[in-house]
Amino acid sequence: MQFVAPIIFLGLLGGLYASSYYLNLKTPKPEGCEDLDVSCGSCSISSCGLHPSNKEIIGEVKS
Amino acid sequence: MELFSLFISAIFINNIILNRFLGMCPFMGVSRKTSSALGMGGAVTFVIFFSSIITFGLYTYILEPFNLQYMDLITFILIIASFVQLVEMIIKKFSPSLYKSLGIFLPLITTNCAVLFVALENIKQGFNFTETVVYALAVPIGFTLVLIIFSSIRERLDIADVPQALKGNPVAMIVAAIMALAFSGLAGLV
Amino acid sequence: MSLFKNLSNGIVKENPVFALYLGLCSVLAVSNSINNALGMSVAVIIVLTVSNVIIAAMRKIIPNDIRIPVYIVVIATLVKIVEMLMQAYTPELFTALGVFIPLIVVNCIILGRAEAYASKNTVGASFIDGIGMGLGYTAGIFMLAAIRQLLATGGLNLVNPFNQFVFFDITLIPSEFTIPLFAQPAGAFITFAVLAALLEVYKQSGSKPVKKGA
Amino acid sequence: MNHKKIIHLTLFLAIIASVSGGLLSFVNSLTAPIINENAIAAEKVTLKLLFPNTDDFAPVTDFEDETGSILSIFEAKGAGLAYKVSRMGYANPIVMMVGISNDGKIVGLEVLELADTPGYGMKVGEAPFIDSVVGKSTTDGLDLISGSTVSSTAAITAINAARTHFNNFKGIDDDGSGSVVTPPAPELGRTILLSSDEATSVTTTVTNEVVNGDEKTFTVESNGYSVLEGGYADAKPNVFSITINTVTSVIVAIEVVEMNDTKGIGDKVEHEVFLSQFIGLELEDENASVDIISGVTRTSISAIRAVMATRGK
Repeated sequence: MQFVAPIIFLGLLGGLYASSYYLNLKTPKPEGCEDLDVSCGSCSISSCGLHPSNKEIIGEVKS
Repeated sequence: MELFSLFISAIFINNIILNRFLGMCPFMGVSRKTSSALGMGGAVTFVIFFSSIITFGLYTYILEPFNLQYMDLITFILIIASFVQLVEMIIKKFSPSLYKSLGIFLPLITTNCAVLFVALENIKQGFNFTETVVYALAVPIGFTLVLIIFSSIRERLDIADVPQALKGNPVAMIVAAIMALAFSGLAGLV
Repeated sequence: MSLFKNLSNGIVKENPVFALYLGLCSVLAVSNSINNALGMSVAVIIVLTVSNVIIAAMRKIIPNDIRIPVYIVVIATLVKIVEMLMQAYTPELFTALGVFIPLIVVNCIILGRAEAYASKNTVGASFIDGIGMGLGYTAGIFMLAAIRQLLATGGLNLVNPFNQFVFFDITLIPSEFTIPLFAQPAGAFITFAVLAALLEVYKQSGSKPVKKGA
Repeated sequence: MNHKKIIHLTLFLAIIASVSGGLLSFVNSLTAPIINENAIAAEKVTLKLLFPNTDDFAPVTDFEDETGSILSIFEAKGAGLAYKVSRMGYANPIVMMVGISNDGKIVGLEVLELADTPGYGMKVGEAPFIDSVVGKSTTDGLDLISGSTVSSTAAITAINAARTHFNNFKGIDDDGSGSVVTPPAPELGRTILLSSDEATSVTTTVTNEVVNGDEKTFTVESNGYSVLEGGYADAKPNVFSITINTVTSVIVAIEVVEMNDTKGIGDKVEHEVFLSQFIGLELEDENASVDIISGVTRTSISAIRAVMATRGK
């Protein structure tokens, strides 16, 4: 039925994105690069990984 | 001949930043130093190039035959985002030096308008594979070119005495306006 | 904070367009005519409010580690639905806005608000915030579009996208005094810079935040 | 990194995504028909121009077209097919709608988008070109417009793409003559007297003479553009074969044996519109004259010189 194909297809893609996102989150940064400052100014795109508000999740990685 | 004119027009004439206003978010944010601009340009080129090929293949071999064209947006977004995450993970794991120069920009690119635009434009223009590859190479080159020029100007702006109200981003906008004027002069190139 | 304060805050002090420089991609590109600007604003408001509500409703069950992917999926679905509806019911507006409707997905405002506000507040507050931010976006893009269209074509017109009924079509500047530059990209940058600077001056002057846009 | 967490996260987003997939396909099933109608309604205005007495049009969705010029096809029930075609013109894409009736005739050509160089490219949108196309069958040749070759080639390639599809669709075998694009008749410009010194000043050598009855056929080498102007090392003269009636010294026939001037320009001299002017001219007649092809002066004069070289032989 025409509804089944998109459901399965997007389910797979969603799962792929979640797992890759999580795996990437958990891989520690190479040493010596922890405090790399990208010198991107105080832009307010809070969804960008480098935004101060997201700093604390990446911080967890050190555990 | 058409490929060459497509290449030149994507870089100079309808440049993605100055003519289509895409990629403005990183454009305003990252371009403080030329080195970071170069890094950003490299990362964007890498991502746009490969994600365009992946999304083109996906669209022609999966979405079109199964008549799922309406799913283009969400599929492209998920594919681009997953691709960026995987690339960042690989760079983190295997090459710290590459991470230093390119990897740190990757989180910024996932939600970048330019990447999604190129993926959608390849389908909208009905490009075949070679045209997609050429377009996916030309657009980021245009992006990087403008970013580098802009960052070198901006380094000098910080030391110039700009009126208080215009400090920071407004004056950057005015510089972008002048650059847009200059680039529109190239219109008759092709 | 009183709802009104929150609303006016979204439009003036923290105007997403001119203060936070969010959503620049669509604002500059679509602000060539007030029809396009308003059409885009309505689409952004719908997506913004509905996504804020959904994310606020689900904020408890969304695992913290994959916050952003969930927001992206929710917003992408909403944008595609709005796009399909626009393609069906307002075809002219749909062709005019072109690629910028799908690009709402990566519009920094929506993802930003979802992340910064909706994920931490109740559904009601998120809804109001969505409206506030949406109106801030509308005020920003409308002003930009009005100035650009007025200077470039010398007139303003408003057309109902559903049945092409023309609300008004006025020409204020005779055509030989119009500056076509403002229809082109360079004009968009200049107008934006001037308006951003004005907002800066207004904020620094420290006067009471009277609602400017209304 | 515990695996339970990854599975939980992956499942969570997979569920969200599949719910959104279902939602999208549901909304799509509602809006798709309306979008389809919009598409036809937008085209209907043009379709009505092509097929005035039909109002039942249906889009043909799956079609093969490797040239990539066919954007969409609509079937006018009981009347024929309409092709929306587009090719890159000189500066911008040209979009047209070609109407072909069921009996293989082009019934109409509507130019939808055309923004090429004014004066040249725009000729594709003007009546002479459109009239030259309308009425032709799906296998006839189409004439380029001299002066706007790029835009008219683009237009003709687009129309041919529509015709090739139509032929396969209807099973008409196209013997290929149709897709041959006949070169346009060159425009004639200045008139030059055969006896003018301009025509006789440069050395021209007669390399061969054949006599049959009271006619003589000369093979003449006459320096053209590439020798006189181009100056390339290996530039060779053009070779003409001219038949003269020795009694009346009237030119009976003229033909280009070897054209060595620039391709695309020099070879316009081979067009019978230019050569036919020589037939019947009397060599000795002082005011016999011929119109040279505008923009192709050197090569045209090389032809006149070849003719004059046969005088008195």
